[in-house]
Amino acid sequence: MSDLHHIEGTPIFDGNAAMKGYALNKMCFSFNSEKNRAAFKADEAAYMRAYGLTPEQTQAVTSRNVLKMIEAGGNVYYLAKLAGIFGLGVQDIGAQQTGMSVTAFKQHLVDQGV
Amino acid sequence: MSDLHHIEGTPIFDGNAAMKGYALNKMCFSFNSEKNRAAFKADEAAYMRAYGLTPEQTQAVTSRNVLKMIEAGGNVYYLAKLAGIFGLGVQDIGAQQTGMSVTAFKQHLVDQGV
Amino acid sequence: MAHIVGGLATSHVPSIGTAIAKHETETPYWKPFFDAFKPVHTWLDQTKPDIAVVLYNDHGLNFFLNTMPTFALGAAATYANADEGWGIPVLPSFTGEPRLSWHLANALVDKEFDIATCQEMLVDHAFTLPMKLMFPNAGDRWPVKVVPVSINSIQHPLPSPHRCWKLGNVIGEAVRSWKSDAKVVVVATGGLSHQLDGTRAGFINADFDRFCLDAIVDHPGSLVRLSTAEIIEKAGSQGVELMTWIAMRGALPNEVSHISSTYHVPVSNTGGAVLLLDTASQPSAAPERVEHRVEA
Amino acid sequence: MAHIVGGLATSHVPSIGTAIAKHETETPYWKPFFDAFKPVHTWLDQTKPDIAVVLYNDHGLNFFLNTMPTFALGAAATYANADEGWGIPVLPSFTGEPRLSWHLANALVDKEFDIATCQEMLVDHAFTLPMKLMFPNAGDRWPVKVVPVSINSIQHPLPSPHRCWKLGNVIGEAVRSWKSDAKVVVVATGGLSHQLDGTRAGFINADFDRFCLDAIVDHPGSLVRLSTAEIIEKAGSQGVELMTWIAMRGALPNEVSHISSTYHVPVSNTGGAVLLLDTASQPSAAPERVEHRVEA
Ligand SMILES: [Fe+3]
Ligand SMILES: [Fe+3]
Repeated sequence: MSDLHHIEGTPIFDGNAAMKGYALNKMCFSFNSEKNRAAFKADEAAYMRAYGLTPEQTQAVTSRNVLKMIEAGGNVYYLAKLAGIFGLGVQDIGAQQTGMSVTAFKQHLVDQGV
Repeated sequence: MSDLHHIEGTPIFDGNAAMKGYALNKMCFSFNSEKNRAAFKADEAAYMRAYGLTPEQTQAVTSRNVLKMIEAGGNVYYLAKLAGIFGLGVQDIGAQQTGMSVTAFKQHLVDQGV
Repeated sequence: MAHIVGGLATSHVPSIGTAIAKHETETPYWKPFFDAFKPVHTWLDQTKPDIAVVLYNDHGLNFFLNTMPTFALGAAATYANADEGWGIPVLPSFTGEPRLSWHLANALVDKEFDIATCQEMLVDHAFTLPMKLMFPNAGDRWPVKVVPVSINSIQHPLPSPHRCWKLGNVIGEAVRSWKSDAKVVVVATGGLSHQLDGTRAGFINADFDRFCLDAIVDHPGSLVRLSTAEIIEKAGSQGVELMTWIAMRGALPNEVSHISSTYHVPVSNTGGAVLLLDTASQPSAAPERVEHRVEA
Repeated sequence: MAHIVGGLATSHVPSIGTAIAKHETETPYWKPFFDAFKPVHTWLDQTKPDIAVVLYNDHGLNFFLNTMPTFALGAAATYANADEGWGIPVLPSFTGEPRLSWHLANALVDKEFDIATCQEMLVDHAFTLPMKLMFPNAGDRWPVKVVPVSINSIQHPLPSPHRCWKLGNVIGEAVRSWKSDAKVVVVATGGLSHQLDGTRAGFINADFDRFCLDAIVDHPGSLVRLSTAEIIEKAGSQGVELMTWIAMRGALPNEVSHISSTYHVPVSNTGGAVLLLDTASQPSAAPERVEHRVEA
């Protein structure tokens, strides 16, 4: 029997994460709208304040650090909308989280198709 | 065993009603906001058009006829918000639907407490 | 482990809010209903619950037909009341207990309850007025944290009374297995018989309501076995709010002490009822039973 | 009575939309995945389904954490796609079949599934891209009506694979009891193995994916018995989208004909898979099985 909370390198978006992350996730959800994406780009700090992000969340977003965003309660489905604003796709954020170059990360994906 | 659809004088808000009533109910749900209530009062016809009410629904609202609103797919919980705009409480709409005077309707409520 | 100290069930009609706002609680029409809360206040003073798990039904404040959950479990840090469109005063916000919410969510999904979790949720008069009746002097600092659970009473198909009973069972077990020393009161709001719509509008069934007030204490099975259609036939289309009482009773142990009950007709269009149960295994005394009828 | 003609399962990653928009479907990276739909197109031309019941998972377009249903059943007349924030083209709206939606709602609530009914609902790439793959030349007139069913894959606790299987069982029975001569295809979208978050991001498990592609046909029990934790361990945190495949299989009869399957790694970060099952009791021929691996 696997334990949900002890799978190596695998964050679980459960109630504990949700309780921490609501403001950050709500901000990311707002990025379904082009107007909101533009407002964020125009003034990141003001936009984050308007959504009441915690200092930890603000710092994680400012530093573009996906693992820190997750630690601060972010869920990857919502964070992907934020990453899109930074021009980062799922392979870019995969590379960042694993500490690989994007080229190495893509090769890693291919290598698993055996 | 009672049959949901054959209880005397008792509309059931099921899928069939819901399919008919969506526009009307959505309009009524908007009346949780004072601004929307004011907009409706200012121009009923325009407000109903904006919500895409059917001719049957528009006619029922215009004539303040609760039974017709229900026939047109309205649900009483949402309709109560509309009735409030007209200054009608649950005893007024009860009287209207049963064809009693409000005084007689209130007496009817009291009489059942035996 | 957390401890369920008792269960409270009450009607929740909006005009209760108007009566409070207009200082009409001592009028002949309202006094018997508000008096029903005197034994409740005494009991709350004695038991001092920390948390209220409130089973109620939203009337179109937080939920609309675009997304209508069968069972909606609050998992927010705070719950605000808001304008419902008919002018009753907006009451102060409530503090949630999201750790208990998530403990309940885990237990419910594990037992195959397909809840919606709600990390932001407005609570309507069906939630706020019973709280005001329980804690009339709370001002803007409610003395309990809350976990709201809304049961769909608007859009058919509605969950069956038996499903609501089992929901209560799982909530009760889960509260009792929660690692906390919190004292929890389970509150049900809704009913009893009433009907707002159709040519039978104004229907009240005092005999059935009295049967409910007895049955819910000692033989809830006789209510749990009813179909939704039977409840509507006997208690009116909005009488389905009885589901909240059934779920509350399902969360309590089999043996309860019946502290008090009041039946007062009519409260607005409704058979007004208040019932208090204590989970102490030995009844302390005969329950206080009160019956009132508004004189024409 | 309505008839389920078959089941289709496919991955649904957003970059499929980008590949279509940028006319990259014939590149070596993408061609094998798009080619997987050739037998699907042949089959759709032959069977001509009227309605698609689509089991998928919303990724934060229609549902947010404020109200997150475990199972959300579409009951709308039309379903629009919309901006999801990452720039893939918005596809034309879909026509619903609300009469079937309500028939399913009644059956599901009767069998104690606590669904949320959704009379207005945006459908995201997980719904739209599989439709585009099935009907690449549809333009803005999709040749089927739809009933979307979204399974919560974001907020734990998630429904168990067993619960999703039973959901499929009830949907299948309900479709077969619906008074209509409609032909219905059940579509699952999601998976197979992938993980977007954490230091294990990029995890793909081709062995497990191949096991899934086999098991889902003939011995789905071996998938249904897995816990959510086991699926995440074997298939990555987003591998839970396998729940949609399990629910789809649950809606089909035990005996199915395996028409085709393709496995192609990677499609974006995902083990890309397409599987087509027909409910005709006798397999017409050996299934067409294709395996592809993107060369570095
Ligand atoms: Fe009510
Ligand atoms: Fe996905």
